[in-house]
Amino acid sequence: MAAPPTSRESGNAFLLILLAKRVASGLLTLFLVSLVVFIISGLLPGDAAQEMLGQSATPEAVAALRQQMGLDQPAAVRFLRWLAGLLGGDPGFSLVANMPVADIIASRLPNSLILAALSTLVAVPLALTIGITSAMRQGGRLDRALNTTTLAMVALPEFLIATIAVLIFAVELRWLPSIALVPAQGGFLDLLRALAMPILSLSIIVVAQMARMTRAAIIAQLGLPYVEMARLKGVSPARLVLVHVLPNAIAPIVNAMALSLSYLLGGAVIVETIFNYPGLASLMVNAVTSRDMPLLQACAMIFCCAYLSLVLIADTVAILANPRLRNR
Amino acid sequence: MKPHVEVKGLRVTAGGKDDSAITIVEGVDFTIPRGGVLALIGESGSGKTTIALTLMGYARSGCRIAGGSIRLGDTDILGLDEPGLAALRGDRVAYIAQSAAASFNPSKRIMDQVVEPALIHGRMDRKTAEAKAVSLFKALALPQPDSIGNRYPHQLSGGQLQRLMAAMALITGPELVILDEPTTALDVTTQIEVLRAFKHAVASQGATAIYVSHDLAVVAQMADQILVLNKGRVREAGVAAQVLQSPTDDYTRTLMAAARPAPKPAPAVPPAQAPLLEIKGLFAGYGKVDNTGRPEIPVLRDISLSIAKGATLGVIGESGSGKSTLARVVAGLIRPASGAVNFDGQRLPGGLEQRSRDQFRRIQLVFQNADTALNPAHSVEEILGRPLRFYHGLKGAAQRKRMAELLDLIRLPASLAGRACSGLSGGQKQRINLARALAAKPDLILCDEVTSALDTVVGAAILDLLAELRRELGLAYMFISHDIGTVCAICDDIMVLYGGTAVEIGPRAAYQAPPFHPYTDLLVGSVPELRAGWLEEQAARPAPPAIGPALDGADLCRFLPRCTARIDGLCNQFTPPRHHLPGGSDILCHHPEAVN
Amino acid sequence: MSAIVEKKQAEGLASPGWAARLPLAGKVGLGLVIFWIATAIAGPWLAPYDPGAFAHQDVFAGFGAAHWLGSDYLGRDVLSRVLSGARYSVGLAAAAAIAASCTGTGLALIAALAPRWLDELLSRFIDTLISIPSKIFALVLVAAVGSSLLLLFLIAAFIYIPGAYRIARSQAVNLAQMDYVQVARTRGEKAAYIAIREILPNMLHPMLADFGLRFVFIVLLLSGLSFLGLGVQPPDADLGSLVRENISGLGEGAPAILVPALAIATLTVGVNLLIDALPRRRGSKEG
Amino acid sequence: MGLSRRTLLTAGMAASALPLLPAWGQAAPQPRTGGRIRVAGMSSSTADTTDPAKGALSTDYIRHHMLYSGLTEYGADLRPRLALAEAMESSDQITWRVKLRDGVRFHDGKRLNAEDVVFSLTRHLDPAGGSKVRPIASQFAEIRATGPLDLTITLTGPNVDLPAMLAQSHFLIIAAGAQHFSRPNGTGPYRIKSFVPGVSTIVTRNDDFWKPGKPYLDEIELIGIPDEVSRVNALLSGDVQMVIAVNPRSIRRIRESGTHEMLETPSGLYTNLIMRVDGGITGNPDFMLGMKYLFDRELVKRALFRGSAIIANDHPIPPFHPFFRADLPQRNFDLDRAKYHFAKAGLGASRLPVYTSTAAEGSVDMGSVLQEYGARAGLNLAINRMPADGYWSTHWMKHPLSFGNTNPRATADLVFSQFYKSTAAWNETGWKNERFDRLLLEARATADEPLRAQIYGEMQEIVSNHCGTAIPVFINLMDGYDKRLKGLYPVPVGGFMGYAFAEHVWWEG
Repeated sequence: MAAPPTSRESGNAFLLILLAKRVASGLLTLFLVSLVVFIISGLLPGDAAQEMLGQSATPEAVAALRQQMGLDQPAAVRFLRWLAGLLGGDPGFSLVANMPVADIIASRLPNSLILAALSTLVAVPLALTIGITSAMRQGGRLDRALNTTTLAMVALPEFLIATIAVLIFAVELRWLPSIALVPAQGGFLDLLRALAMPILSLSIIVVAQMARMTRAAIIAQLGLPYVEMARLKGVSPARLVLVHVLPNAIAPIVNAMALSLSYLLGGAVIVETIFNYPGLASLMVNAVTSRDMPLLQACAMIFCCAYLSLVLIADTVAILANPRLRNR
Repeated sequence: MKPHVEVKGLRVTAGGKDDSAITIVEGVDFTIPRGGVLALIGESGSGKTTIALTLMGYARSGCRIAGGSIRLGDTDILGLDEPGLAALRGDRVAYIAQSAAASFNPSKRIMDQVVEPALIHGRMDRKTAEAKAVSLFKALALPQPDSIGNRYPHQLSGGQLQRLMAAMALITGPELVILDEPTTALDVTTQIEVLRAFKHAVASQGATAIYVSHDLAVVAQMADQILVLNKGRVREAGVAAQVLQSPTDDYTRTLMAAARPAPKPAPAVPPAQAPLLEIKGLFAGYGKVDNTGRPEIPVLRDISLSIAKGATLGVIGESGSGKSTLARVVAGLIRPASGAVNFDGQRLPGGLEQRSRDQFRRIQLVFQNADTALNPAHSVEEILGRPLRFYHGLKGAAQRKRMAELLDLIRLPASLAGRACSGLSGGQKQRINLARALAAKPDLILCDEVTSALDTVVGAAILDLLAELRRELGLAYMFISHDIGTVCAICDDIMVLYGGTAVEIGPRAAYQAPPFHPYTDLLVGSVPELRAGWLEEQAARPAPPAIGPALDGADLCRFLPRCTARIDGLCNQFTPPRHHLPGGSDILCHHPEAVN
Repeated sequence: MSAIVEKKQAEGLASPGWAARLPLAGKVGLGLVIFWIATAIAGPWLAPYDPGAFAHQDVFAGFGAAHWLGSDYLGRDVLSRVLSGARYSVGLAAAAAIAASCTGTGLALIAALAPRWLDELLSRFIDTLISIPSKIFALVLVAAVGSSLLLLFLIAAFIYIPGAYRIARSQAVNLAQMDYVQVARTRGEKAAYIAIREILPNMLHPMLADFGLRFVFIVLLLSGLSFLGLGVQPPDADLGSLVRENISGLGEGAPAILVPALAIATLTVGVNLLIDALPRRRGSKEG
Repeated sequence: MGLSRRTLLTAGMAASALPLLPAWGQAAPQPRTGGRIRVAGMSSSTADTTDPAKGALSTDYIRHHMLYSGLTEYGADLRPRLALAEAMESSDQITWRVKLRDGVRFHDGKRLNAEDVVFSLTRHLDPAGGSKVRPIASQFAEIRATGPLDLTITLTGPNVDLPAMLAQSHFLIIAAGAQHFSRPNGTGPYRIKSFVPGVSTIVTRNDDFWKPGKPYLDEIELIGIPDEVSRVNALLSGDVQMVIAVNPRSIRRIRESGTHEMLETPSGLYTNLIMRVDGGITGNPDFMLGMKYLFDRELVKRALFRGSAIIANDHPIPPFHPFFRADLPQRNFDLDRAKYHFAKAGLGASRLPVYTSTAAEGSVDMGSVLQEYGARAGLNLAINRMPADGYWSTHWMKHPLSFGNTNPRATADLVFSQFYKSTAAWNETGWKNERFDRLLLEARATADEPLRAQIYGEMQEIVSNHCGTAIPVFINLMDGYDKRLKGLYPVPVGGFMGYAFAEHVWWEG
């Protein structure tokens, strides 16, 4: 069915409607997440009070602390209270650190974002290059080599990769710090140096999948008539892929990237632990072990938002890249 | 003087370098004088496209040019290396692909794509290139030549894209142009325009051309030499007129025969039969339905028809006329917005859910493209077995027996049953597709363009088959097609759809001679005849007379914008009435005595 | 030309000796997979020592005659531990991956054929699961309900259902538009038949390819869990846990860590090489 | 000056039982001032605190000892020394008179007085205060200021070990009325510079620290690196100068580096198998003995701890402890006796689950060892490794067979009364031994060293033979440090010199 050609405005309108829809369903998802988190965290043994007192928890001490923390109220009440607070823009108060959750998050979120952003800057171009190259050499030696390497990379446990990196670059060569000590002040370069290895490890982890997706998406296009047409126009291979194919293959690629990149925030637990990087993921693990529900919830919310917005960005890019949708 | 293009002993193989490779083109020689037009004729698999592409030193993946020589001017094309070929392609030799819709990059503006050859071959700078493009657009009679370049492919019609592709091919002023079935995907009414544009443009450039087609009538208009191909070998070669008038090769003769299917004798339908299928005031489309029963985006408007038991109704119209939608409504895939669909006296539920298994059984839908209509994961056995079990509870031996009968019915060997259908040829698939419908023992088969995707010869065979089945089983058909020739060949009654309205409906005979509805007239007049010079004879149609603004809101004639017989103050003001023509058909038009 | 190609495809997996026609990479993959399956099954019997036995005086011993692959951080026999650990990485991971792929595909089919609202609801729920970081999710679940083998399996499967679902759904939604599905509908077929007989067979290959990656991820998740102190119960350990528990031997390049790492790599790469090389089955194209 | 005559006297005895270690002050060459170091603790989380009472983890103790001082402090010999207290004496071990050092200032310049001490000690009694030592503090009957620098502490019962007890980090002295600890205000060697829970603590030298000449370093950054491998790598790559809790398996690498050394501290830290009396067969005395004989202590020492441990004898008093009973026969791995006892206990083939966790150091591997040898003695053990998360609240002491882990306690009394007294909150095995309980109180009441040694000796025997706790080894505390870091010596109550290294060490680089 041929879409009737119409003006650009309606295209933007279409985008806006999509955005609106997404935000709406996003809110629903967020609520579900908070509910799920709350329910499963309800299954966890012990609570904040018990964890705080740890080994030294005697019943009456725990009871007293519970009471003081307001943990003695029924779960539903606590959840609703928290939800109300959140709607009022207040993510709550961390019982364990006894400071506002917002403050804790504020101290960690930037770190995570920086790490994720830098890793993205490394991983995405790398993935594209690998994917495109092997797509152009489809079935060739180089293609197979890249394929296997990326697979092996994704197959090795990340803590192994990270530790090897540390042994080589930090312990042996002493080029880079073994733990990511974010310099309080100091320029971008110091930051890069401090984060070099976390970035390296994270990139290695996410690159493989993105590269494979890119390859697949491009190969899918290479079979289409317009590609043959371009060849018959005398277009060079490089131009063919970059100018003709890529814009059409971008949708699935960005979609895969959205998924992989959302891993950079929440999936970084191990990397954060190994490089002792104060990021959100380890914070969330922390919140779990210390039973700090408001904090746990806040982290979950953030990761969910990150994921949703990444997917949204992906869709938007896909739409912008496709004139059919752009001015629908 | 030596010919401009010279091909000797051309051989193309597929599947590897070793002897496992099979030959798909063998010992083809031909020459074309400068400025001449050579037509390559054959069915799919005849290797015509493969040969055409070799002139750009190009072989599709899996194939390679294994032998022979190709000379263009003073260049030995097979002697060129990749960069050499890249320099040649799109510059000295240009290609116009079969489906322009698929061959344009969907995500780039037309202009960028049209001027690309000129730019990458460094012929001219962007400015001059765009100027040249616009002039070509004009020459090719494209609407809004100055702005059309800013459009995207999906915003343009097939005919426009095909012409734009020609512009893209001609922008570098190539010495050889290859046209690969350039009008096959188009409606006849557009085809004639495009052919005219091509012929003029190519001639004015003095380029040599190779015209690849399976349609002799079209070739007759374009070529001065013809090469008839079959299974990669030359069957007959010669001057166009000679090949067309007195073909020496019998394969050529079969092609000619198939090109114009003879009318099939209709079985004597007992008169005054209660209609099998009866549609009254049908509206269908997309979006929500208003209180008057009109959908937001109407596709079918006020359709009424009836098919008697064993009768055949042909539905003809160009793409977007709603003919397929009609079939889907009857099949239950699309709910009608309003109007009644009665089957064998009783009302058919709109949706699938409410229909009884027997109703499902008695109405079968056969799709145009057997490749997508047959599940690639299933074997012939599974495909035919399912309806047998589903409708008639046939299992084991009984099922096998019936399956053999079916295969026999569609003239296929019973041994085929075990095969996966991805292994079958186009014709075989279409027969299986048909057999699946027959397996249900239906009363009515909805045939949606069942022959359009097939080669003429194969298509003709399927038509014969349909006619025979009809005689043997007393089936009724709703036969949907864009080709009036095919429809006339098999149908008792014909309905002409335009923009979702039935502009004309009447017995086959009524379509043999005017008067017609203006659109029918255009349709009939656009079918090329199998003789050279026909195209020239068809005087370019006059532009529609100027009329005042159309009264919006009113339910006007859908053909108004293209109609050359439109009457100001009438057609643009009032809903067209239904007239009965002496020929026996009813038309929807303001003209009491329609055009002739 | 496409005729031959099609013929090859048509024969596909069905005909015998397809293995012989695999490309080299595929053969290598097949070999590795067979090897590891064999190890997973026969491993415990082949193991020269009890995987829990403190068979070696020294820890992180190198390759040797008595202990071919040396000893681990407690002086246990690495070979024996790898042999018996393979069970978990192969068996558990494969089982979980299969469960995830099947469930995901099933849900996707439902979503593709079900009314809009159900599709929407499912997709929202799946989004919910995806957006919770898998390792942390696993951590919470294990902390909440302990870590038995069955549980690990369930958790791993559960965590990777969403991914499988996304892929499967996009596939199913496209296939649901195909003509042959329309034909089946006009034949009066029930949704279940359409899903299973018409759509499913045509999503098999993409889902297989996806399964390969899922498998890798689950092997990874297991080792990741062992990093967080969860996972298979001692003295047994899956390959990932073996790498983890011997990580301090990395500095001295002990086989105790190199071997399991190598094992993981070969296993996962093998699976994917094989799957990538499997003959595809598509609808034929115009010639 | 020092402790009051009587207790000073008591402190004098049995000093011979000490490992040959220098006491602070005698630390060899002349310390040099200046320099900045970064040290890595074991843990860091948002639960990190600067409130001594809430200190939960070693990293907290270290942080608190940087910022605060206590009335007393530990020496290398496990005996209390006076710190903020100038004198501390009691005749009946119930009523203690404490005189505070004069002229001590808090970081904010306020002078230390009795009120601060009263506040610091009494607040532990508030149930909602979340104090970790409330059970111990419950001995305080009354704490009263008797002058600007004088106070009396009245106990509910006699306890000669009060000075030692008060040396724990939880009892460090804070300014009266301190509520929230965002700007901690103590009398310790360092002032807070920045504190980000779960990330780092940076402290700078407190120039008017009450110990003359101390501390030496300009600045210390304390971070937590939970992952041991990362911790060691950080040390070897020079990113940190000292790390706590090094895995014995990493010692080789650290020593081989040439630039780093180990500080090995023998301690009372132990991981024990807990057999509940109320756990069915685990309550059977023969079963208990069988399990104790089943422990291949040599193997545990060699394989699990690479030799950095001391063989234990199923009671919580380490050999270097003043009251260690040397003549108690050492129990060794003896499969036959194990079998014999199991037979007597009427052990069935049923599978006994053992709950272990990384939370209790080495328990997972100890479990594996027991399972391995148990199989030979016809004992069918199933190891359940539980997540460290929630282990103490849900599994520890909650199953017939589980593992516990007890940090070094400064005095025999503390460990006995917290873990073995029948009424103790963490009476792990749930046993009840009147004689033992009576002896515990006697020991508290007597100031006479030999008598106490005798009493504690008998208690060790009772636990070793009749209590359902199997203690294979005492685990040495292993700290790794850069050789340029000087002034370190082991203090058996904990790593990093009993967590109090900050004021003693200096940097030569």
